[in-house]
Amino acid sequence: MAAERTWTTIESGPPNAWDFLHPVCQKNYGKWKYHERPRPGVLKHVAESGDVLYTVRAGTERQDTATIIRRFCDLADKYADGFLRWTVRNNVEFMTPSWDNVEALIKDLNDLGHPVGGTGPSVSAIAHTQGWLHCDIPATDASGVAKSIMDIVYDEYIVEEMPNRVKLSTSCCEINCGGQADIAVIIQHTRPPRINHDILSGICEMPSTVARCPVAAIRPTTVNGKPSLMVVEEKCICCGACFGACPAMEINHPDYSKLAIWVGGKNSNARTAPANMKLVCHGIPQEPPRWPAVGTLVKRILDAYKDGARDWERMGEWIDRIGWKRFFETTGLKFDTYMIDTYRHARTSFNTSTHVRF
Amino acid sequence: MAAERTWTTIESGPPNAWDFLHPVCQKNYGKWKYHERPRPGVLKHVAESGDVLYTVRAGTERQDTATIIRRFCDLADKYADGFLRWTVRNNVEFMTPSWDNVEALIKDLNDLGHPVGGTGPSVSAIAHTQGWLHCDIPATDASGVAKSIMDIVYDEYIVEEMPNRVKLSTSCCEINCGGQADIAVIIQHTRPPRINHDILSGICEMPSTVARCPVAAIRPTTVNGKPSLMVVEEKCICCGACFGACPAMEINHPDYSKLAIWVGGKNSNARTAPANMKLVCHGIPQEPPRWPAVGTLVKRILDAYKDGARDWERMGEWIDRIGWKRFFETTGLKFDTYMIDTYRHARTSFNTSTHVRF
Amino acid sequence: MADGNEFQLNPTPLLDDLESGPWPSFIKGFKEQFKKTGNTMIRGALDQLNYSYQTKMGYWKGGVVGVHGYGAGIISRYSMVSDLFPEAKEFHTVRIQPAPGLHYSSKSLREICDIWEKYGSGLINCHGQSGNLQLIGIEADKVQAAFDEFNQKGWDLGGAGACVRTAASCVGPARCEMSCYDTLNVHHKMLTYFTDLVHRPALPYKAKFKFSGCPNDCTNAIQRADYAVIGTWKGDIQVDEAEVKAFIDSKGMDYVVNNVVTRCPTNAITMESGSIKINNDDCVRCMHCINVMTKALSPGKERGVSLLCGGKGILKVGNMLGAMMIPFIKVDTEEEQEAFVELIEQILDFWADNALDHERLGEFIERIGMHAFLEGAELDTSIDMVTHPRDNPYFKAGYDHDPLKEISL
Amino acid sequence: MADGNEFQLNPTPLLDDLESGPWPSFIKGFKEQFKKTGNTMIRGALDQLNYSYQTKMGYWKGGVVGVHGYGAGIISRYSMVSDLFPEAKEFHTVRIQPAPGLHYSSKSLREICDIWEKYGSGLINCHGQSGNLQLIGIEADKVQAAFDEFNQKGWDLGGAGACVRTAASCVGPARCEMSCYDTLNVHHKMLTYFTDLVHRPALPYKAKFKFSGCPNDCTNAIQRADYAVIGTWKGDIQVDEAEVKAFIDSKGMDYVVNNVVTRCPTNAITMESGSIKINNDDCVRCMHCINVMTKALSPGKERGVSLLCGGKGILKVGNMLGAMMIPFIKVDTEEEQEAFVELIEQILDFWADNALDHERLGEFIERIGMHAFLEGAELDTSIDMVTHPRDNPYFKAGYDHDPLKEISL
Ligand code: SRM
Ligand code: SRM
Ligand code: SRM
Ligand code: SRM
Ligand code: SF4
Ligand code: SF4
Ligand code: SF4
Ligand code: SF4
Ligand code: SF4
Ligand code: SF4
Ligand code: SF4
Ligand code: SF4
Repeated sequence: MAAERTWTTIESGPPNAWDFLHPVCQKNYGKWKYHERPRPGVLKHVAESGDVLYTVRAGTERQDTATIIRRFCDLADKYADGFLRWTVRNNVEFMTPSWDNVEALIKDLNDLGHPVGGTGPSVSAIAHTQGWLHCDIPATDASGVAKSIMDIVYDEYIVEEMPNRVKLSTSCCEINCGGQADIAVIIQHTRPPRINHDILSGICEMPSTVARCPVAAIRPTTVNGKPSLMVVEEKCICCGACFGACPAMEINHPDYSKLAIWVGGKNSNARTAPANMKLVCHGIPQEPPRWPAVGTLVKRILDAYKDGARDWERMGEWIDRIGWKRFFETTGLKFDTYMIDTYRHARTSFNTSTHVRF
Repeated sequence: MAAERTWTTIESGPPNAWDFLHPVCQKNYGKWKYHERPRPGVLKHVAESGDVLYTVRAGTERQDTATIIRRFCDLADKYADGFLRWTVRNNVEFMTPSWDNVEALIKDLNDLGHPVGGTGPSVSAIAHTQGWLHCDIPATDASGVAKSIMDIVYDEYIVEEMPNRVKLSTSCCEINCGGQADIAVIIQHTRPPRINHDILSGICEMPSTVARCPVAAIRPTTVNGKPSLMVVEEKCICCGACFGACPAMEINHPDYSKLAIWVGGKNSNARTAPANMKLVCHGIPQEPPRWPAVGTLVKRILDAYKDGARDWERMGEWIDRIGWKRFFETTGLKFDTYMIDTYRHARTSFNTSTHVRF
Repeated sequence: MADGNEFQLNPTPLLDDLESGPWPSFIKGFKEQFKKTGNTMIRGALDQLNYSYQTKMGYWKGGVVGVHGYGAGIISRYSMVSDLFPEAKEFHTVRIQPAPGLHYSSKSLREICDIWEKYGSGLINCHGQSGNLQLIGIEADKVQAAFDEFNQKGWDLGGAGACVRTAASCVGPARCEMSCYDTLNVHHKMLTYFTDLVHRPALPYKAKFKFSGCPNDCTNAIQRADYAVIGTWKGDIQVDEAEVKAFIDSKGMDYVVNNVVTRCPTNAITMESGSIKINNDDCVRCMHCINVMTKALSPGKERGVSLLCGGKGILKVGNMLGAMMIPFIKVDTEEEQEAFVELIEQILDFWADNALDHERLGEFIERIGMHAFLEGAELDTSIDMVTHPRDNPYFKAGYDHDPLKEISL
Repeated sequence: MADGNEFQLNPTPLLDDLESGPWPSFIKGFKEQFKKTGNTMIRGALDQLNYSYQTKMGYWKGGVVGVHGYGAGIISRYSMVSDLFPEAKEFHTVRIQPAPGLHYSSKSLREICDIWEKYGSGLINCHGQSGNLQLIGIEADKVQAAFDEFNQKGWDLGGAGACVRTAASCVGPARCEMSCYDTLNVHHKMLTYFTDLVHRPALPYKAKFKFSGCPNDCTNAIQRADYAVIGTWKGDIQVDEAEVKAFIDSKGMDYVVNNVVTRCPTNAITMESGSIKINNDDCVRCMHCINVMTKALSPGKERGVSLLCGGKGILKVGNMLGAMMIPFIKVDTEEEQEAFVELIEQILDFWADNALDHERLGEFIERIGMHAFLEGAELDTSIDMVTHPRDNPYFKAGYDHDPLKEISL
């Protein structure tokens, strides 16, 4: 029994950001003029007032700890007037009007093992998900995959030598909490769920589970006299949606839950409209703790992009120009028939033109 | 009773084209080098051999007669060594190596009432369909609509003053035998079919008719004790597909079968991939014999295109550049909610970007 | 109604309106034809058409009319108002297959006109888009005799109904410098091979072929044909440097940037020190730069065709454009052409054996999925078939398929 | 298993491998935290994680844990192998809503760390993409006390389950010259307004907001939010002619043509006598030219936001990008912001009242059709909602709708 509560909840919602802003941000709020990047990992914003503000960006563990965060707080106090922020890619940022602070801060960050970079045309930190550390449906450990990939692409985080920004993500099930990215690594199940009939009737909201299946492959049945569910194997597309609804629909498998690589996702509206990423490699086996095949392939794709793309071309735009055929050629990946869409709007991905490259 | 047959059919298929080719075409077959357009309606093809061949193109009635065709034959004999051809847009073409023949031929054609033109960036002849003259399911007379439109755009056929080629079509039911075009005029039914129960059971292959409906709106029923069909009005999208399967599904209506205008269809692969045309005006009433509203609107669209497009931009490409909003503004047409797709792949037409014009 | 005078038309006030205006008038033509021949079927048709203009409704209904041994080629039309207009009680159409490219000699056309005036109305559609010479207006009992006479002169019927249809091809090598293969010849080969299927409706539904010599696609093949055969090339665009220079000099660099460089769909053309450079690897053979600079540029030397499958009209699914099925195949020699015809037959047979009634090739592919289609038609998978690989993870690969097998790690 | 020494880790050979390499190692971090605090839950979690690395399977299952009065905000996790690793038997997550833009003072972060070490594991995700500070690892019976202490310091729980979720916003006007509205302020207003729905799962399914200051969309809003609020502008791009000249002089015209002129998605930029001209009418506000020439060009002066609806992940339908719903609305003043919040509520309510269970906004719009959606949510139709009008004729207009009424003929 918990002790008597003495506090009455205040449903305060999100705190207001104002008090957490660096004073130079407050002063020039909404009055910025342009920015430059004096070196990788550092932004220089110039305000209409003439004020200059440097931002230093550094890579983090993402799965952080109080100890790590307190260290960042120390740096913020020392160099950034007590303020810091996280970016949408889990990088930490410190701001200061002083170039001297910038240099000292970079040194401290590096000494603590935090790379400074991720700005401009670099490979920024990977957006990843919970994995075996916390989620209830993961088929891999996104954090481990992410760490392994970042170790490999580290050199591209600390320089700005890519044609344009490169955004990576990894996700630990097909749901893809990690989101669309220039290159993404995601679980791809290859077999229908095995149904755990022993527990199903006890824990399953069967109608919801049936409704969750996008291809109507789940049907009610009776097993050992108890109501249960069955899967029509020919129909099932191994998406795992049912597993989220009911833990008895055991989709995860150490061998049959594989990894797949997707490329060309794009969220910004710069030049081309936002685009979903596309499947370019599947059937990659689970190889903890380092997932070497994934790392090799991601690196290979990055190298090909770096080598072949023009300035400002994002991954997908580069491929649009050179064509998917050349993409597969230069990366050594292999296009196969399963990569042709067969889902609801498949027809809209058919090449209904003679536009073709040889 | 037909007389005894004396002839045994030879299933010859299409005749071979070779014997019907102009001698200069035969000589330089596959060895052409480039072409120019010395004046509207005339092409000059130059062969690797140095040979020159002029082509004179003229507009026809499309619904021709033996008398008209014999007249063309006379001209072919006189100026084109006895050869002539039809283009995919029902224009007639005569070829000759002699410029003198070109000039004389043009004069003769004009005297006979045949405009010379349709080449290069002009408005070529309309592709149209059978209409009330011959088809069994038409809701308008495509030939009449076509003639009315061509009278209005005549001046643009005989010059080359458009930004790029303009292809028109008209069709007399939603099936659209006339095909995709820069501007198309097509029947748009606005009410579900009325079912002629008196004749239905006698003539209808009911299962096929039920299967023909794209939205499963047709159901078997019994009327006056006889098996018949019914239409679920809320579901029906007035497509008329059932009428093609069964004449008792009376979709045609003098008032409720309206005309609609579509723009931006493109078949060539030049620059952009081929594209389906889009609905820009519907609910235009039937007004034989001249369909004045249609003519006015088609002309207005053409004028706006002529005025606003850059060289080489086809209708759809022009609109892609200026945006649909501006298209509706400059043509005075009105975008309405029904023009937003609600059919199978509707989602793929949503604007999933911030790309927008004000 | 006829007023006794054979060569006198009835009043058709609404149609008469269509005699005016600068564009050639089909009503004028019909009247002229009637006045010349006195064929009352024309008068009947005009009367009924005028009635349609009054009531805004059509009055033809179909039936079954054919020629001996064939199941298709005649479109039958019976008037639903023959009590009002008995002269056009029957008004069937004979579809005659013309030569590829719609080339004619005046001699052959005169033959057609003569026979047609003898048995039919004398009214003729010279149809460009879909190919047939449509001879409209004949009575059922004259059809066989008319056909026999056409057939003796070397003409055959075209398609109608659930069969292979009359094809269309562009003028091609006969007169066009863009032409990447012999459209006329391949058209002829293909349709001759499938002649049996043109005449006998033994298919789930219609099957159309169109042949365009290059991606300009002057026959609208992608949109209007189940089988679109379109010329293309491998290798670099041929460049005449002197003509490039002449073009830039005469038009100016602004024009070249704004009309050529910026219009290339894949940015394959870049501006380099005041001239242009084509990066052929990126070129998708759209034809645009060649169209604009016709003297300076031309298609590459290694030529063949692309086959796109499944184009069709709006019915049931919305307009479908053909999808790339065979990106490149050579069709120059007899052997190559035969191999190509066989490939097509493979596709056609798989469709014919498995499609639903009234299901066009495009609908069939969409329903069963491209993967099953390629497997069934025994076609090789190619990345060119799609604009991009799938963007959803919703598939189950074959259990014996190991995607990593062919990738070196 | 613990070997008696509280501060001694068990062997985790597979995880240890992740301590090497240049990128910061979360395993190193976890171990350090354990060594510092001796919190055995960390050791248990590491042990279980190492076991997952061995077996390639996950071992957490959900349950129900919450705080008084709220229905959401805690993600509960129970170990399925607690017999093997009893130290991490319970491993729940507390989701704390940070300030918009993920701005913190060191003081506030220290407070969080202190409280979290007191009640929980000390492990923290500073989550950028989705917003929450995720405090991972706490036992159910400590959750309420931890929350109370956070709440006293001004922190509240974030969303989880079928409710409005914690939002994300870009740095916006605080530091970005592209920002077209006050992302931080509007984010704050919106989430404060919907606080009740954040805490109580009363919706068909989750609803996410993201706020990006301009079309660069640095929060990935279009893809990751049911409600994507993105800054934009009306009128002409602001041009500093001197800086344009400086840019061209320094980069050269080839660079400008190949990197600016040819990259504009609508050919809105043309080359004119050696300089560039922006044809603002054709500009779709993609940001590219502004991004490249950041000193010379900037967004126009009249600023507001676009709202795109229906972005979401892959589940069931494949990834959905948000679709344009309100092309332009001003959100500068209090009144404008309130009107905007009301509009959103209108949409949210219509969805909440009519969607199926587990149906996200995007799926809902697709199922009922845009037309029915606009009608139900009482939104104005705009051509900006689609990339083009429909290309099929398959609709039935309202019987009282006369499309010609508003067209002058
Ligand atoms: C800090 C951050 C926003 C925040 O509130 O956290 C941010 C900040 C800036 N972004 Fe961003 N972007 C940030 C995430 C993003 C994202 C989302 C993401 O990373 O997941 C995107 C969309 C990615 C996508 O399309 O998938 C994004 C797409 C852009 C773009 C468009 C790039 C393109 O051409 O496609 C620009 C414009 C540019 O690059 O010039 C941009 C430009 C900028 C500028 C230059 C804006 C400015 O003038 O200050 C900022 C400095 C960036 C730099 O790194 O050089 N930012 N930017 C985010 C840093 C993430 C990181 O740590 O790596
Ligand atoms: C923690 C987090 C992953 C991470 O480590 O980054 C996460 C974790 C989970 N997500 Fe997620 N999602 C997380 C961001 C996302 C995002 C990205 C975003 O919001 O920016 C998406 C894509 C956008 C979207 O909302 O669709 C996302 C799409 C999903 C989906 C698929 C929803 C869909 O309709 O496609 C599910 C499945 C579901 O809801 O049934 C899901 C479900 C889950 C659940 C609740 C799994 C479950 O059903 O039990 C995970 C709980 C993990 C855990 O134990 O903590 N999560 N999830 C992210 C939340 C952090 C936070 O709230 O601050
Ligand atoms: C004669 C004809 C082929 C035939 O076998 O009958 C033909 C002939 C030529 N076409 Fe075509 N096209 C012909 C129908 C078409 C069609 C189909 C149609 O009209 O229905 C198209 C596709 C239309 C579409 O996209 O919807 C077509 C799209 C083109 C194009 C691409 C135009 C574009 O930019 O989109 C070119 C290239 C050009 O314009 O430079 C072209 C170019 C040509 C050239 C210049 C090729 C050449 O070098 O000889 C020919 C002279 C054309 C002229 O009129 O200036 N032809 N051309 C057809 C004449 C039709 C007519 O009478 O008007
Ligand atoms: C005559 C012609 C219209 C014209 O005057 O131009 C025509 C006329 C008819 N078409 Fe067509 N179609 C004609 C070209 C087309 C084209 C264009 C083409 O082939 O280039 C198309 C679009 C391409 C396609 O095949 O889809 C076309 C798509 C249709 C369709 C829709 C098929 C679909 O799947 O979407 C139907 C309806 C059907 O088959 O059930 C149809 C049906 C018909 C029928 C047979 C109506 C019927 O079901 O009874 C019409 C007979 C009219 C008559 O009495 O002569 N017609 N029809 C064209 C044939 C001339 C010829 O064969 O030489
Ligand atoms: S991607 Fe799947 S497994 Fe990973 S956190 Fe999200 S829901 Fe959980
Ligand atoms: S894995 Fe997906 S397709 Fe298969 S049964 Fe489960 S929900 Fe249905
Ligand atoms: S468009 Fe319709 S009515 Fe006209 S010819 Fe074709 S099928 Fe007949
Ligand atoms: S008109 Fe179309 S939608 Fe309506 S019942 Fe007939 S086939 Fe079905
Ligand atoms: S399709 Fe190509 S080859 Fe054929 S006529 Fe047109 S431009 Fe010439
Ligand atoms: S043919 Fe088309 S794609 Fe190829 S270089 Fe020329 S314009 Fe570009
Ligand atoms: S979305 Fe726009 S305003 Fe916000 S940080 Fe990115 S570039 Fe700046
Ligand atoms: S913002 Fe984009 S669309 Fe507008 S002019 Fe610049 S590049 Fe073109």
